Parts: sequence; C-alpha cells; structure tokens
Amino acid sequence: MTEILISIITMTALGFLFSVGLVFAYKKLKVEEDPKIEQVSEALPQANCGACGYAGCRAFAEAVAKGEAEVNGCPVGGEDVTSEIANILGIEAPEVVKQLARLHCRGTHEAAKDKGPYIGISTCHAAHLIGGTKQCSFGCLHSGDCVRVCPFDALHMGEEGLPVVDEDKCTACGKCVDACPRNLFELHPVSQEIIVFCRSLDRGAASRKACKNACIACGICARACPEAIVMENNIAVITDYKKISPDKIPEIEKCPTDAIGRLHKDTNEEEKEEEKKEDEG
Amino acid sequence: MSLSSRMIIVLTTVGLISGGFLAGVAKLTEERIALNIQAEIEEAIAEVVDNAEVNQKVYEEEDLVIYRELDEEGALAGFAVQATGVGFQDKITLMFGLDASLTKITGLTVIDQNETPGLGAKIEDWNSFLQFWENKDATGQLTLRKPAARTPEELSAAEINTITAATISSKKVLEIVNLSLEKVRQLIQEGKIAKEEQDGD
Amino acid sequence: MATKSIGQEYLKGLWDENPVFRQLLGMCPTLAVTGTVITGMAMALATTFVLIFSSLVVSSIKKLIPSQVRIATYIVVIASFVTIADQFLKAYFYSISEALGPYVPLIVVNCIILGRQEAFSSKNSVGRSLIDALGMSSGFVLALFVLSAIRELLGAGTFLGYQVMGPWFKPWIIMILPAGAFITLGVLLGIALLIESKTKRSQ
Amino acid sequence: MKTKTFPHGIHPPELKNLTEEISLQPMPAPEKVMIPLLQHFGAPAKPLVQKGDEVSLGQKIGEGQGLFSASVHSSVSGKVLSVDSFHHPGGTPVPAVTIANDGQDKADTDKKEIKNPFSLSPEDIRDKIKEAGVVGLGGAAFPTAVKLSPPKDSPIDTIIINGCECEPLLTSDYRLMLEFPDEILKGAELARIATGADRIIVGIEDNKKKAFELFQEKIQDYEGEAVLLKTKYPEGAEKNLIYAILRREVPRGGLPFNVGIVVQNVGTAKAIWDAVSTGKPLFERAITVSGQSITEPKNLLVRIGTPFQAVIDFCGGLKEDGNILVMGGPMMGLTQWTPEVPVVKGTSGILAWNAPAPGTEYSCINCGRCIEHCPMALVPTQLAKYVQFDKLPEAESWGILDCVECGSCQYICPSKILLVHWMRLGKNKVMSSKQKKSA
Amino acid sequence: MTDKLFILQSSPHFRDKDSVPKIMYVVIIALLPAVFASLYFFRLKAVGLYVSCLVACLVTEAIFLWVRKKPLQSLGDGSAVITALLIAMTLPPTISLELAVIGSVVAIAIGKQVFGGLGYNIFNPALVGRAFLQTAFPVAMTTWFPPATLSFDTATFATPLGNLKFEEAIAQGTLTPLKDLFWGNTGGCLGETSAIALLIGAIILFSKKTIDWRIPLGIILALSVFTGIFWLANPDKYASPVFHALAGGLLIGAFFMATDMVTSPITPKGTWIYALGIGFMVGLIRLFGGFPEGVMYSILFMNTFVPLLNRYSRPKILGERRKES
Amino acid sequence: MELAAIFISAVLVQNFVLYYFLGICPFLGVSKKIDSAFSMGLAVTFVMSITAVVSWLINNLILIPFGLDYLQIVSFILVIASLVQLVEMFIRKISPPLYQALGIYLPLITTNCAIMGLALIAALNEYSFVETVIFGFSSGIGFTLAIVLIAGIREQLDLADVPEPLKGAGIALIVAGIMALAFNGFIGMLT
Repeated sequence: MTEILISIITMTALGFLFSVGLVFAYKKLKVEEDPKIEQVSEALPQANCGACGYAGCRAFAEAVAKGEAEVNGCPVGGEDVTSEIANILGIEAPEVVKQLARLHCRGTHEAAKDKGPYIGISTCHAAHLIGGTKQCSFGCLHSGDCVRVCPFDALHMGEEGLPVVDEDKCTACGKCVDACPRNLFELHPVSQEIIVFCRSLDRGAASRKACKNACIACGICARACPEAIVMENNIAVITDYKKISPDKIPEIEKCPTDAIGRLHKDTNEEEKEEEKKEDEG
Repeated sequence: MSLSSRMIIVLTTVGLISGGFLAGVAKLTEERIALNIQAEIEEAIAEVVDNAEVNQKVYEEEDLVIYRELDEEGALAGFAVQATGVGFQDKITLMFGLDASLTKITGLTVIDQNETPGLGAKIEDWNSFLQFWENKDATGQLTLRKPAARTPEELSAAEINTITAATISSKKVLEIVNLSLEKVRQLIQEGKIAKEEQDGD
Repeated sequence: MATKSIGQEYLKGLWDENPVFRQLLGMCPTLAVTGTVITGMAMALATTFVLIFSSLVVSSIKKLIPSQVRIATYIVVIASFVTIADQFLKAYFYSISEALGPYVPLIVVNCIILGRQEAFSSKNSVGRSLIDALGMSSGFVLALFVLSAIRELLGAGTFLGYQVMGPWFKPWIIMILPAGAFITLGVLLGIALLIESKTKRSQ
Repeated sequence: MKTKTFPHGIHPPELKNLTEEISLQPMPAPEKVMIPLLQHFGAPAKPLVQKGDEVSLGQKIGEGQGLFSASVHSSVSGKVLSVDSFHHPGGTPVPAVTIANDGQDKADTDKKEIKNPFSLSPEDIRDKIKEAGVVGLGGAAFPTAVKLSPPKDSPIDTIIINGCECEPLLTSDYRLMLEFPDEILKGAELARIATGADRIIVGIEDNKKKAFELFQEKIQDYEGEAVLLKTKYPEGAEKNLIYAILRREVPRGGLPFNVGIVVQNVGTAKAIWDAVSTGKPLFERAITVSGQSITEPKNLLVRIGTPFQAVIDFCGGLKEDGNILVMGGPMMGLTQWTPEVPVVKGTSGILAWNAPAPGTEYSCINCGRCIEHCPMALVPTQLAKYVQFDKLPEAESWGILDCVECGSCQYICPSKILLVHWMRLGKNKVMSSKQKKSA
Repeated sequence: MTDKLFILQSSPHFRDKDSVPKIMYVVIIALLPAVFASLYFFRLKAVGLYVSCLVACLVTEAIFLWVRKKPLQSLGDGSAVITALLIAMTLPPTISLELAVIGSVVAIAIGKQVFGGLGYNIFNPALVGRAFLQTAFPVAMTTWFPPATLSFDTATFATPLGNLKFEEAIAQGTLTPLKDLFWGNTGGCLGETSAIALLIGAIILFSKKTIDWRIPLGIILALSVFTGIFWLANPDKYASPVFHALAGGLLIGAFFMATDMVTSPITPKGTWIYALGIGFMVGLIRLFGGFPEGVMYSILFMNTFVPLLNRYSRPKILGERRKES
Repeated sequence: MELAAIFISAVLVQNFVLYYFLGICPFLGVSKKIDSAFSMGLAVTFVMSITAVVSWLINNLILIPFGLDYLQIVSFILVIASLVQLVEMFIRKISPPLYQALGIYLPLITTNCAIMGLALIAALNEYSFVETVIFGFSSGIGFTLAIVLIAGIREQLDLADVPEPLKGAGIALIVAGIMALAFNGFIGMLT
C-alpha cells in the first residue's frame, strides 16, 4: 500500500510542479507578439512533426501570420484547420469583377513564320533572349512558359501552338502575365469579347510577311468604331471597351487578318462551320 | 476560479489519478515480470548445466554472476557462470556451465547480444556455434580453431570453433569466457566459491 | 466535417490519411520494429491500445482542461496508457517485450497519438473519436504489416516465424537491418504516391 | 620568350590561317545602307533626318540620348529613303535610317583637320570622340567617351590596348595592328592624355608574333611597353587581360577603372585617332569575313549599314553547305537568321560555316571541367542547375552576375549542356527581379 | 538564297569534341587490363560474373529508361557498362551468379535510377550494389578461393588483408609477399588483385585526362601516412604502407571508384578533402575497424559529404574580395 | 565502457537516426535546407545534453530508490516536455537572436522520440552519470551529423531529376538507407 501511496504522491507532486512551472512561465516569460500567431498556433494540431517544412507548429503559425506560408500548409490538420486559420486571418476573397487571362497573339504554327532551326533551351524566355524563333519579334514563342507557371492547371498548349486558357480554371492570378517574356497576356473582365490579337509594332508589310494573323494597321476597325479604337504605333488599340456598341461588331470583324475580333464566335456560327467541314469531309 | 489555479488543479488531479492507477497496474504485473526475468536465467542455466534443479547465487559483481547448481537430491550438479563483455558491436551477455569439479565447461548459451544479424548473431545458433562448446577443458586458456571445423569431434578439448565470416564475434565470446574462467579460478583460490555450501551464505 | 459518415471516418485512416504513408507520422516505430511480422504487429497493437484509450479519455474530459495545460494533460494520459501497455507486455509476452526494447515506451512520443488527440479527440464526441482512433490504428497496423511482411519474407525467408521460402532462398540479411528498413520504406512511400496519383488521374 | 596569362580558360581551334595573311581591303559602299539608330549600349539615338532628306558622308543622323548612348553618322552620301524599324544583328528590329547611296561620298564640309591633336585638353579629346560617335569596337560597343571619363576618385594609371583577338577565325584586329600601328599608338596616346594615365601597355597574344615585334619597336616612342600574352581564350576579356598583364583583380561588379585601368581595343584606338585628328566620325570599320562556307575569306573595311548579304557577295558568296551565320567570333558572336541585317559598329566579323548537328545532351556528370576552365572562377554547372530549377537567389549568391558569357564552359562541356544559354537566362531573370524589387 | 534557314542558337558556336560517352569508353578501356587479369586468374568463374552483371545492369537500366520515357539511346553512353564491370570486379569469385544479378539490379535501381539516372546519383552505383550484397549476404561475400595460378590446398582461402587482420599474419610470417600483390597472384575480389593491371589502366586514364589526379594521390597519401605512422612505431604488428596500398581494393577504389565524376566533388579544394578523407578512413577501418577492408565503406561515406564539400568549397570568383583581415 | 567508445558509438556506429531510428520525423522534416538542419542539430544536441543530466537525476535519485521504475515513462516525458518549454521561453526572453537560431526548433523537439529514446536507452544501459552526459551529448552530435549530411544531399537532389513519386520523403529514406550502409563501415571500431 505504501508503494501506491508513494507513487500517487510522486505523480501528484510532478503534476503540481509542472503546472506551477507552466503558470509561472505563462505569466512571467510571455513575450509580446502578434496575437494571430497565438490563435493560429492554437488551431494547429501541435503535433510538432515538422511535416509542413517548418520547425514545429509555432514556427508554422508565425509564417502563416506573416503571410509567408499558405494557410493550407499543415498536412496533419487537414481541411478543418485550414478553414480555421483562414477565419483567424480573415482571408476571404473580396467580391471583384471576375477577370480572365487573355492571349494577345494569333501567331499559330501555321500563321507565324519561323526564323530557322532553333538549338537552345526550350523555354520562351530563353528563346526570347536570342531574338526569338519567330520572324515576328512580338508574338508567341510557343514554348509554354505560361503553361508551366500556371498554378491552377488552367493553361495548356493548343494544337496550333498557342496556349489555351481554360476559363473555368483561370483565377486571373496573373502568373502568366509575368511569365510571358513578350507580355502577350493581359487580364480582362470576362465580359470583354472584342480583343486585339496582336502586339506587333512592325509596319504593315513587315508584320504581314512575318505572320498571317498580324495587325497590319490598315485601320478598318478604327474607322468602324473611332470612339473606342485607335491606331497607335502600327497597331490597333482599344481605348475604351465600353464604347463599342454591338452593332459595330460586324464591322470590326471585317479585319482582313483576324487580328481583332470576338473571342468566342457565336455558337450557331461555329455549328455552321462544323457543318461546312463535315460537308467537305 | 482563476485560470492559474484551474491549470494547477487539473494537472495535479490528472497526475494523482494517473499515479494511483499506474501503481495499481504495477502491483498487478510486478510479480509476473520478476518471474519472467528469473525464468530467463533458469532456462539458460538448464541449458548449460545438466540436472540443475536448485539455483544458488554464490557470487555477484558487475558483469559476472555465479550460481551453484544442485540436482534433485540436493547433490552438487555444477556451476553456472553468467558473464557480460563487449562483442563486435555491443555488449554480449552469456552463460556457461561448469561441472562440479570446476574443470570442464559443460555448455554455453547466449542471453543477450546485438551482433550483426546473419553473421555474428550466429553465436546464438546451436549448429554453427554452441554445439562446439560442450565438454571443453576449463583449466587453461581456450583457443580458436580457424578455418572452422565441421563437427565437434574434430576439435581438441581446448579448441573452440569459429563462425565462418564472423571471426571477431567468435573471438569476443572466447575472450569473455576466458576472462571469466580466470576470474572463477581466482575466486576459488581465494575461497570465495566452495563446492560445498558454507555457513551463512 | 459532420457530414462524414461513420464509415468514411473510419476509412480515411486506412488510406487517405494513412498515418505512415500519407502523413509520414510515427516513422520511428515503423522502421524500428518491423524486422519481423510478430514484433511489428505487437507494436501496432500496443499503439492501437494506447491510441484508442487516450482518445476515449481525452474526448470525454476535453471540456475540463484549460487549453494552456492541455498538451501536458494529454501527455500524462498517453504516458499512463503506454506504461500499462509496457507492463502488460513485460508480464505476459516477455520475449516480445524484450525484442521491442525501448520502442514500447517510445509510443508516448509517437506523433500519431498526440496529433490525433489535438486534432480530433479534443474537438469531437467520444463515439467519433473512437471511430477515428480505430481508423488511424488500422492504417498504422496496415502499414506496419506490409513493411514487416516484406522485411521478414526477404530478410529471413519466413512469415510469422514459419519458413515459407524454399531452401534455395538465401535470406537478404540487409532487410532486417536499418539500411533495408529505410530503403524498403522509401520504396513503399514511392509506390503509395504512385498509386495515389494514378487513382487521382483516373477519377 | 616568357608570356603572361591568366588562370583557367580554353584552347579552341584558332582557324586564323584563313585570313591572317590577307590585307585589309576597303569594300565599296553598297547601293543602300540601313543604319540602325541603336548600335551601342544605351537607349536608341534620336533621328535627326527624315524621309526624303539629302545627307552627306559622315553627317550626324542620330543624336545620342543620355549618358551611355552614342551618336550615329551616315556612312554614304545620298537620300534618306525611310526612318523605320529594321532587322538588327541583335535579333530584334530597331529603328534604322535607310539611305540610298548616290555614289559621290560627298563629305561634310565643316570637318577640319587638327594640326597637333596631342596638345588638346582631355575635355576636348573626349568631346571630339563623342561627336564622332566612337564606341568600343571589340563587340560590346560601350561609348568610348564615357570610358575615357573615369570618376575623379579612381585615378587611372594605365591604358591597356587590347590586341589579343582571342576569338577563333577573326583577324581584322591583327591586320589593323600590322597596317596601322602608328594610328593605333597615337590613338592610345590620346586616350592616355584624356584619362591622365602614365603609360600604355599593348597586350598581344603569342600567335601574333609579327604584330608584337612591330609594336615592341614602335612603342619605344611612347611611355609604355608591349606585352606578349599566351594564346588562350578568353585572353582578351577585360578582367582576364588586366589580371594577366598586371595581376590586378577588378572587383566583382566593378569596372577596370576601379583598379586604375582603361582598356581599349586596337580598332577603337585607331578610331579615336581618326576622330580627334581629322574629325572623321565612325562610319566604317574593319571586319573579318571568314569561315569554311565563305567562298573567299577576306579582311575588309566596311561602311556601317552595309547588309551582310552585300559583304558576303563581295567575298564570293556563301557556299551551299553553310548553315550558320554569325556576327562576331564563334565563341561570343550572335547567330543571324537573315543576311539582310546590316553591319553595325559592334560587328567584328561575319562568319559562316557548316555547323555539325549538336551532340546528344546528357545530364551533368559533375566532371568539373567547366569549373576548371571558367576564367571568372565560377561554378557554371551549379549555376545552370539553379537557373533550371528556378532557384534565383542561390544563383545570384553563387555569382551568376559575374559571368561574362565567354562560352568556355559550354565549349568544354562533355555533356553538351547549353551552359551559356542558362547563364544568360539566369542573369536576365535575376536582373529583372532586381529591377522589380527596386521599383 | 534568301529562303535559306540558318541555325539560331546562343553562343558559343564551337564545341569541344569530347563527350560523355567518350569519357565513359575511356574508363571502360582503362578497366580492360584488370578485366583480362581477372579472366586469367579466375578463368570461367570470372566470365560468368562479367556476363551476368553486364546483362543485369543493362536490362535494369533499359527498363527504367523505358518506364520514365527517356530515350533508350542513353543505354549507349557506357555508364551502365562501367557500373556492371565495377560491380563484377568487386565481387569475390566464389559468389553465385544470382547474387551478382541482385547486386547489379540494386546498383542501377537504388544506386542510380531512383535519383534520376546518370549524373544525379549521390553515391557510386557499383558500390551501392556491392554494399547491399555485403550486408545482405555477408557470408557469400567473404568466402574466397585462390586464383587458378595457385594450387588448391585449402577449400577456402583468406585475402591478404583478411590474413593480416584475423590470422596475425605478420607474427606468423604468412603475410602475402608484395610481389604477389603486385602481379595479382593472390586471393581477393575479381578485379582488385592485380596491381599492375590497375596501374596500366590508371596510366590510360591519366593520359586521357579522364580522372582528377588529386583523388588517387590524396587517397594513397593519406593511407600511407596513416599506416606509415603505425608501421614505423611497431612493424611487428602493422603492415607497411606499400602493402596497404597494393592490397585489397585500394587501387581499384582510388583510380576507378572514388574518381567517379558524378559522385566526387567538383571543386579542387573539395576534392582534396574528399580524397584525404577516404584514405584516412580506409586506414582507420583496416587497422581498427571490424572489417579487414574498408575501401567501399570509405568511398560511400565520403560520397555523403560531397554535396556539403561542393557547397562550402566554392572557388573564389575573380575579383571577389576575401574577408578583410 | 570507456567514454571514447561511447562517443564513437553514439556518433557513428549506433547513430540515433541511422541505427536506432529515433528522431526520424525531424530528420525527414527539417532536412530540406542545410542551415535549418544545422540549427536543428544544435538544438537537439543542446536538449539532449540537458535531458541526459535531468533524466539521470530523476531515475537514480527518485525512481530507483523508491522502486518506481514503472513511472519512468510518465516522469521522463513530463520532465522533458516542461524542461524544453521552460528553456524555450527562457531563451526567447533573454536572447531573441539565439531564439531565432535555435529556439524555434525547441518545440519540435519536445515530442521528438530521440530525446525520450535517449533517456530510456541511457536508463536501460545503466550508464553512470558521466557516461550518461557523454552519451547525451554525443548522440546529439550524431544526430546533427546525420541531418546535416542528408540536408546537403537533399539540396543537391532539388536539382536532380528524381522520379515524381519518390520526391521528398521517399528519396530521403532511400538516401538514409544508403547512409546507414556507409556508416556500417565503423562497426567494430569501438572494440
């Protein structure tokens, strides 16, 4: 019986000492810091396993509070912890007009002429450094730097050699805008349908020689809709999209090189084209 | 109730309950654990000394324990020596038996070892190692036979077999036995181990 | 969270949140005691015991504990159950206990257990915690079983101590050594990820 | 004779025998010249003429904008056909003035010869050099006037005249040295006066013994010496040249004037003399037209703005097998996709040959040869990997910005890794991220 | 004429002719003298081992290349052949062929391909394979028989280093004569016995500048100094540095394994530390460790340091100022 | 055993990570960068040394004399946990730079099995006080060696074409396995 007693006494003493120590530490040694760190830390599993890549839950909490780590960085906690942390930090996507990344080039494999055989690193940026592989110095380089940086898998290289944006997946994060060495991506509101699909500043003849789909600065679109479209540096520029009235669209679409026009053709038009193809086939 | 006092109370209570609980469990299992440990020793003794029924611890120091063994009738059956020494990787604890006249090793068994599996760990293996330890001369130094013999008969009385490819482990076991044999002989000379039971032991 | 059915709550521990293969928790015992199936299973069962009972206790007293001392409390609770498991093994399965060495007491610092208390039991009902603990334990058992089976089969040619490989088989001693443990687990993790990515793609 | 050199570097095949014995020959001005307004380091020059204007030979047609820019002059007399963007050997089109040659070579009348150029003040010398649009003719085309105006706190003690021409195939500098030694040395003397330096050192590789002996003799009249250097690539790279001759190390990120030195190419030295003594603007330069696929390799004096095609045709045309056209040397030159590009101030050679198919690219086997040969003592393979895996901070801390893109690493690499291309990519990325940060 | 397409590429436009396969084939040629020596000393047994290692290595490599969708031509780069030769040359001649195959598969799979294939492996693949075998089948890996040139008077036969370590060979006067070590007339792994054959290979490597001279020099230097000190102090117990340099796998390790470009440091300073470390550790294991031979462990051990050495021995960039003192 | 033998054994032969499989979680988790691996190693060494002292005192002054062996687990873990926490808070208070370098790794260590394993193995081997201290310190050194080496290797492997499923923990474990093979060379050196 004494043994049990000793045991109980020892454990009680240990528990007491430990708790007193904790209380003492809690009160005396506390360091002032961002209360969010504490809150995030609370929300974490405290497994201190290091699976997040940080030195323990505390370090991870600090990183999250500073915005260095993603809120979903704790693999142990899973979804609940993630949403809890997000709540603490008050991260909620504010309502904004949905935007999408749009490519300003229609220089497909077929349309844009190559300079010559390229022997080098197969990224757009690398090709751009030696002047690019296309005779057009402004157009798409077809190597997909944008596809590689897209964190949402919203881009892929289409069959024609140009990157295609998956509108459902695109979050307009802007990574592709930064990645393109020729600045061919731009974020536009979803509703903007008329886009100039060229960035070539070459004179008409030179542009046309390099690419079938280049803007040759003929000015048809600008004449059709002078209040919204002007010619600047050999290229059509949409100054104010809102001023393009729908009835002008057919005029604008008369562009001889398809360098400006609607992003999506009407569905019945598409169907018609398909029918045509079928008939031909 | 303030937070601090609540913290203290909760932890103290948990400690109290856990302490009591654990002590209870320990009480329940204590005996069996002690029995287990003893059974391990007894088993080892039974392997190295024939007819041993009663074990009497006659000498104990760090790394060396000597038991006197009596048979069913209470006659002296032999001695069991438990010795510990450093092996190839870690400590080896072994037990060997001596006959009643203290001149012959009756057998060897290994209680605890941490040698390389598949190699040095074969010192636990009857076929490769232990069978060569029966009836060895305990009056002098034992020596190692290399290359290894295939049957115990090939060895002379003071020769011990080597395990193929584990020379060091074999050698280490031999060293431990030789060393403790010397110690035993010295103890006999000093009269600390007697063949008959002494008063007050 | 509450939408998860009991079945899902159990099954997630087996694969989606498998403590070893997916969360990389409890690696120390996973590597250390899987030389043979028997020790591996003994370890897994001991861990299961501790996990289930700690989860029960923690989820039932969760409201009483101030958050500042909750980790300490959990540790005491876990450590108590580990001690019980250790004593039990020593008393009734002495040889296994010897073989497991210091790794039974080390269950106390197994991240799986503390992690589950903190992440689940301290926030959920007793019943759910029990299911969760069962699921996690099953996942742990599964992982240890696979690893120990491979290691024992190749390392000794046996399974649960019975000779299964023919006499032609030369045991790969490396498999029961640390090097083999590391390499086998590394390869298994790779296979687990491969399966995961394959199933994800097919979905 | 003992030669000086620097550590590391490589020995590519020299192939100079194609043209080294062929004298410089002025090439007749073509019918039409396209003179890019960007032929230097900084921003494009502002055009001073427009379509339809009549221009005379040497007339300034573009005014340098900003500190590092240089003026551009007409290389023929005739009528301006257009001011528009045009192909440039750099790869992307730049604004250029196209002039139809009237064949008269009518010179500007107000350019006057100066009797004693050595009596001019440093400022006057620099002004004349700037007015003449002289840039470094070694390839980088850094405005010479800027180079000759070091900051006050870095006194210059030595002018090094770079006669190494370490690039394979090129021989135009060698011919200049043999044919215009006096002009080169006088130009060097002017540079010495402009910077207030004490001496002139001419560095020449030992595969150009004849030029060395000539200069050793001629330099007796000046304060300075001629130094024989080991034939090794890139002996002519500024920092390595300075180390080879004077054992001074230009600090990382620094320029030669940080260690009291100004380096001028031999062609530049001659251009300095021409500009200061006669007021002749830089409208022509010496180039080597060579390579196995050039029918008649030559050393030529060519007007700036002459299309490559005209130059090649003058040299007998391109052989069928030529599949690579390079401006500059084979180690650092730029490939050209069209022979329509014009000769610019930085064009030291026009080369064409039949490049063998590139060998299979293997992953790096850590042979360490790139490290053994990097003249800047960098670790190219590690840098390339850092760039490849987008670890730019590591790349920067391992010194990617110190890379001079000499190509030694890629030349020697047995795995055929495009090391220089990675370096350029990495440098570009690091620089642009730096700009972003400072913005 | 204007339609002609010219190549577009970044400078430089000249390339040296040396290539990875060429380097690999020089190494293979340099290994041949030792291969022939082993064929002479161990006859048919050696043929079987070489063939099975070669087949196993190449097949494993091919499978990985196929699965990872890499060009199968890279089989021809010769690196897998070197691994196969080296692993065969470091096996005892008594070993059964299926173990040789297991070792080869492990060497290529675990030693090389899991890291991404040629160039990315941290450890020497052949040594990974051998270390695996050594640990998995210790008995098979330490059973020797004498070369065909010696008469069979015993069933098993100890290597010169085994003799030295376990049989007190110096005291017994049975230390293998240096002459036998030099020609290879002794027991041991297939390719390690003949010092002269390995030295001929080394000369080939040096003449082609295929290996870094610092590595063999550093290893032999460190080992000689280490063993030399003990030998001078007590020649009755310790063997001479010359014996240590010629015996066991030191030469094959120093010239052919430690010099593996992929797994050795890339900077000169790092290379020195690496080489001296190997030599020192070989001495340590041979004199005080549990094994008679330590070349394999030493190289693998120093391999683990290579990334650190590379990182902390970066050369001083031209113009980089040292810390001002 | 001699102290030197304990040292060599704990650093090289019976390395905590590569032989006892203790501390695998931080070994895999904090070994992505050499710098943080080194700090982690230092922190572990520091805590191990302290733990060795404290656990020996508890074990030999309280538990064994009172026959409370069965309280080893509870008391060790409690004492280690509280001790580490106190040390962490203390460092944080007195020296922020030290905390940045070392302290942030301390919480990670609390439930690190290497620390608990140290206390248990030292108790199991019945080391004397001095032996325990040496054992604790050298085990920490061994841990540091292993984690820094693998961090160096993993930094290099960041630049390698490792098969996708093996990236991360998979390849790290395989590397650890080969390291364990290499460290085998030291076996037998302590005798």
